[in-house]
Amino acid sequence: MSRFWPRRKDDHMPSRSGRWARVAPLLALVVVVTLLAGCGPEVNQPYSTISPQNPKTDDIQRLYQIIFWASLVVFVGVQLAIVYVVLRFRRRSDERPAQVHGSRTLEIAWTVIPAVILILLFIPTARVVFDHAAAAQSDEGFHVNVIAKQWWWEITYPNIPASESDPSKGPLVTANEMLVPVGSDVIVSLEGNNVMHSFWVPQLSGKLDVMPGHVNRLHFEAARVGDYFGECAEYCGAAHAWMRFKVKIVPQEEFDAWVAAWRTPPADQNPDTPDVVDVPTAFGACLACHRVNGTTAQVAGQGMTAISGYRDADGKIVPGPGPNLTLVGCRDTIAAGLLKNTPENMETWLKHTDEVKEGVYMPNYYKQGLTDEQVTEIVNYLEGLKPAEGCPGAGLPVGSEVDPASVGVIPPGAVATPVP
Amino acid sequence: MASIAQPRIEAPVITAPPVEGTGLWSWLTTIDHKRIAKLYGVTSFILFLVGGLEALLIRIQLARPQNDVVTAQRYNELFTMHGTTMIFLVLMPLTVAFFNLLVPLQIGARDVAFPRLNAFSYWTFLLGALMLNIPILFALPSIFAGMAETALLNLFGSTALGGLQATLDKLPFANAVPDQGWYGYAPLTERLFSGHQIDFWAFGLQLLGIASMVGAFNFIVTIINMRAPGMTMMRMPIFCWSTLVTAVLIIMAFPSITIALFFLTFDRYGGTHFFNAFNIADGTLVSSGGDPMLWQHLFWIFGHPEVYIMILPAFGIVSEIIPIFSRKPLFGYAVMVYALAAIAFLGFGVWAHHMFTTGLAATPVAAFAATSMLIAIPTGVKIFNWTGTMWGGSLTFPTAMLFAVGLVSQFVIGGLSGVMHAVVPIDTHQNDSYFVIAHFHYVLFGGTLFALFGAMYFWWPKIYGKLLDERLGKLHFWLTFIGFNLTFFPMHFLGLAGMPRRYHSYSFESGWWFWNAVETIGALIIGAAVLVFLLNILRTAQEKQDVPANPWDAATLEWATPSPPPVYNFRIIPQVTHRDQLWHDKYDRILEAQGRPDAAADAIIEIDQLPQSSPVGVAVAEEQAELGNIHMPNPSFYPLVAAIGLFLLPVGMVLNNPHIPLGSFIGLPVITAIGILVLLTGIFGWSFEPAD
Amino acid sequence: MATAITVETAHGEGQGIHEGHGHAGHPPPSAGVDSRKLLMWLFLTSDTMFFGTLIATYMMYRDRSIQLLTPPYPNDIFDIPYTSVSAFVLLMSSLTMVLALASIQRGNYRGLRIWLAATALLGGIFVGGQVFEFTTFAHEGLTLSSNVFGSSFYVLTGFHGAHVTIGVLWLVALLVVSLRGGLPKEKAMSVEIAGLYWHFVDIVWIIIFTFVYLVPYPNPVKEATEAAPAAFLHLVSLGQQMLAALPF
Amino acid sequence: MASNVAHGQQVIGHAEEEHTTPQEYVRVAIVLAIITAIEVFIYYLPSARPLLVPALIILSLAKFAAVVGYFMHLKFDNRLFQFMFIAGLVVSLSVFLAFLAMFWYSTSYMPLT
Repeated sequence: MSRFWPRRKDDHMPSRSGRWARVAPLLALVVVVTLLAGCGPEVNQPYSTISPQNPKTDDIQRLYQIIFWASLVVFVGVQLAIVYVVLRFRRRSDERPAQVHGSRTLEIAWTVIPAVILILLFIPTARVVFDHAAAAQSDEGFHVNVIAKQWWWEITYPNIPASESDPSKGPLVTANEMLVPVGSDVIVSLEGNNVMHSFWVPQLSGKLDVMPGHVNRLHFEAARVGDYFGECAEYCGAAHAWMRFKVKIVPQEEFDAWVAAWRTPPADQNPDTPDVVDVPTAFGACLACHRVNGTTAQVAGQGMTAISGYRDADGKIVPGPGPNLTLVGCRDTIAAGLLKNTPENMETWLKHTDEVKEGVYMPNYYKQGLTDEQVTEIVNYLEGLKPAEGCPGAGLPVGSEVDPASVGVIPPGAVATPVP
Repeated sequence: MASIAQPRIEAPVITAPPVEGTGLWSWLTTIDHKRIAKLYGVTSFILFLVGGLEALLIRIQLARPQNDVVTAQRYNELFTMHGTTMIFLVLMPLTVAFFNLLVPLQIGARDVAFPRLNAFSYWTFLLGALMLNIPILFALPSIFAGMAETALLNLFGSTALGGLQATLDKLPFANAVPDQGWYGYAPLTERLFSGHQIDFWAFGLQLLGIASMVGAFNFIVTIINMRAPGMTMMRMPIFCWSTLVTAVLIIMAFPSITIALFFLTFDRYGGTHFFNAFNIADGTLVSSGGDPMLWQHLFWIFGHPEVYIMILPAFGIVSEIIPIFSRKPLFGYAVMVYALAAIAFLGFGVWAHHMFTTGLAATPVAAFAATSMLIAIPTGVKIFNWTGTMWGGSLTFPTAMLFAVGLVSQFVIGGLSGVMHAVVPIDTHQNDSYFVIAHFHYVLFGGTLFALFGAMYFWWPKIYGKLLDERLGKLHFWLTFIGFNLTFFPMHFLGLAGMPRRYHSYSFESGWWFWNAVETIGALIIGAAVLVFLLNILRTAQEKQDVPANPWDAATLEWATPSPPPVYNFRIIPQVTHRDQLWHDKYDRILEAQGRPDAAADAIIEIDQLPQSSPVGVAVAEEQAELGNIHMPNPSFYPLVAAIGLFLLPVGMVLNNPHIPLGSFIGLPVITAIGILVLLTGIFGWSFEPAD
Repeated sequence: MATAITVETAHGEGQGIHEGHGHAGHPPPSAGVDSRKLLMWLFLTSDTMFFGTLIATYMMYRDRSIQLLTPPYPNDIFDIPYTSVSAFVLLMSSLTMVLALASIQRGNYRGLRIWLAATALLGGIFVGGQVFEFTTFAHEGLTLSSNVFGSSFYVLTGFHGAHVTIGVLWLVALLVVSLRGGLPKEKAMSVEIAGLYWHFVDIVWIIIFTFVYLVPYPNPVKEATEAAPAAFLHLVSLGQQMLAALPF
Repeated sequence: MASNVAHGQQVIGHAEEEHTTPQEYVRVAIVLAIITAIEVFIYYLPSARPLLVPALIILSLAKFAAVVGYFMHLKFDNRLFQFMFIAGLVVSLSVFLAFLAMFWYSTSYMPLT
């Protein structure tokens, strides 16, 4: 050991205590950071990238472990070398040290060794890249189309029609909460018609950007039942931070129940028109942008041709269609993950829209003359948009609370089939 | 403008060496590379303080969940301006300040190849910086007023400042701060989704691009063509090599963003759709055929070399400082040069690694992963060579050396996280998360900024003829080091915990609050460190010091000149025989005199080829100086005129903005026409003005 | 704009070895080349990226308007014989330029002026032709905003036209200086540098003429889907298969 | 100057310009004109269609090389210029070929339908 420790050679060198005084701040920092890291609070991290919840994120985790330990070795090695050099070769005399100009052997060694390490790293990387890309291009699996808006997510199930009897009604559409049956291979087609966004559910998959003009496909396995938190990861304007969503992986029967509930019209608000289900009159102002399945609220645009908002030639903001509100009473959050879905929050949202979520394209009709009673009517109506027997997929465990160790490969045959 | 033309005074035979003029006019017309270096340095240091202030505001906003110190819009403006400022207005020009100061001195020249072009670079840079920063300077009062209002209300329940923020918000420009992020991804920058603030950014960057490119041309010519006799390329100080490679990167990388910004301007004003996949026609959405991917490709074809443009000069600086305080020559000089060239060349082949999550096909992704890993090799080689330089040396640790060793140690962290990003599946998690923020701050702060601080401590005598205080310097270093790690290391944890960048706020349930609070404390420590540095500058400025030519016993030619160097740098142009010339003169000659056989190769040295530092050389120099044939080029006013003309061209377009009173009234054509006129005056005056 | 500045400001600076600045303090250029000529070559090197970006963008959007079925299409717009004449004119201006240089190097000032004037004239004809071409195309419905073909075509050829225009102004300035006797044989470098710029503008047009005008476009509707280069795709998939065949 | 010799480089005056005479310039220009004519001719030749693109690429590169080599003197000029310009071309070509390959290879582009 003593060979590696600098030895006292003459009186020019600083005393040992003096040397320690110099190293002390560095050591103190190391201690502080280590302590902080060790004693950091045990918080629930629903967006954690290192608690994989399906085989795909498991792949990534394995790669991460390889490179993490490799990096740690290099990091510790280089830092120790620097500390050693700094302590060992301090100036002790005025004598000039040997004037070494270089070493061919060393140069070759520290070129070739990293190259070999990197090649070893590249091979598993490329394999995972190609595997994941191939999986996303598959036509099998459970397809979901996601259209990212400013600043919410429109979720469409292309293989699940909105109406069993009338195919012209198009696919089932919801917003900000994606339900998928457990065991399915989910293939998400990401589309956008405004600015860039990025779709990211850290526990289920890496992120993939929503690139206007392109359709990007992302694959993940719905391996375990649970609530998984997603977020927009590409800067997209004022409310970028409040563009969150959830992937709810539910048992097949709950998923079926949810689809059935979605297709069931809500209770009629107007007994005078028995053939159609009317929305309450106060909700009339909302019709331009919102749809509720099975009711007269069907005029708002949705899909790729509907843009959530933009600026016209004079720079004025033109609001556009918003989320489909069918079964909104069942959603955990409103305003794209900003507020918990409670009547009080819904009222706050309606009365203080742009203060709650800066930049939002939804107009504040309360400021433009909607009365308190009308707001209450809308709140009651929206909160009532849920099946009487309770919401399917409610009360799931939060994804990060599931034991990562128990994540396995999907058993063959467990792949869900879409509801006809 | 005709009055500008001054009659040429026939200079009489000069009998004394030229001296520098004084006064404002001499600064406006200066073409002396050392003065231009000072101008660059002071300007970018002030902008560093502005960018740092923006960073502090960002950190204060993020100190706790759902904080409302600034609004989302202001937050977006702050991070955009912080990024743009630190990259284009601090790190780049601060390195350019050192290029200007050192390159002519290190290669033994009296100035750069095109001194007036050099002045033009600076003025264009200054005006570009102005265009970028005018809006935020008008917005900062409103931000501070808002903070004061909130503080008064929360602490004392007082509304004494009521309405101040709202009033200040109405200032012209205050609502036109660029807010699209430093890489301005389309289509957010398009007219459909953003207002006029993008123009300040786009045109500001165009001006900065011109300044950088003109400067880069100048430095390449200078290094290739102005070296002192005997200074072969492989005898050149490594800092000059890093300058050369950086300049090559600049001239090859900037055209791409120049064109991209032109495309953007055409998109915003010309009705084209280069970056817009969709367009609103008669109220409906239609495909326009454009592609937002194009912006990303063009931006990163520039943007990745830009990263090396910022870090390679830092490598050069560290490669100069470490040998001096190890009293050993740089380990593996030739390999270090090749590594620089390799990094530069590979730097053009890795741009798509910024786009791994954009939906590129698997094959290009794998290819770019490979090149991105490859580039780690020459970078690693440099780290090892620095360690090799220190190994077996006789190390001392003044502040400059502390910062240099700090770079070697901190850059490793940034380098390793960089390799992690090359592993694509991991990058799909880390891209656009705080992990990336941690990565590039370790590279640009722990790398470039550490090197620049080290360079300031090291070369301060060559700038101001004084040495910065070492006690305060060490305090500065340790505060910076601790604050830096406390701020940026936890960002790795936040990235792993899934916190995306550019979130103006976050909820408690996300679990991110703890490390964010720690980071804010770290940022405040960095702020304190900067204050210590300012104090150091002020104290040093008041002191009277007599610094010798070579206080550090350094080896390169700039230390053969007095501190600070005279306007003509060298009385006679030195004759170079060795890489570490001054060490050779000081130490090896003694050995030669003792009859060492290995000295035979350069034993025959003509007296007039001696470097100025050697005793004989000085005598010869004084003799020659008496002959009075040092001739320096005249100061010129035209670079400034030309730069102002260039600046005026886009001003009309930028001012044509509903947020700016009178803006649309003055209108575009008038100012642009004035700009063209001024520009032509500058160019013609310049062309027909005698060079010296 | 960067172009204009760099080129013009390079004028009259540096330690031109022909200009007789034989100050004892100035060592000879260490690379043995004229600084201003070096500057021009560097500028041209950088300009390869400038035009590289423009041409690559055009190539990328080349067939997209046809795929999207948004007319006007290049096939309907381009007038190949007309543009061929333009291209020929610019090509010949390179000859006159090099003859102007040869003249000044031999001290033939009359020749210099004639050839400079001829070059500027040919350049002027080219720019005029381009203006006429643009107006014709605009008449046929192709504008900056009509489709991405229009956008990328006009911006690419427009930037080239701006380069030519600057070149013409530069040549005219040289001609004026020469007529006033300010361009002796020792200043041949000024002409040589202008020539380098001029020839570069010419070679850019050689590329544009081939890849923008001559390389054929797919037919709307019929060939629209066959635009991707199949051989390249094949090559890429080959690499993919090789990687997949690795034993580990 | 002794220093020049030490440099191993000589300051070159006008010596290199003598490599090419005006007659040769005219000859090069005639070749260029002929190549242009061939380009336009094969453009109109239906039977040349399959080989048109490679032929055009080769012909335009020949023109490019002729102008750079003879009119711009690169063939005879300082090796520094040759190195610089060719290196620049190589970087620029490789960057933009890779760039174009990524677009041509991209399958995800999808216009609004």
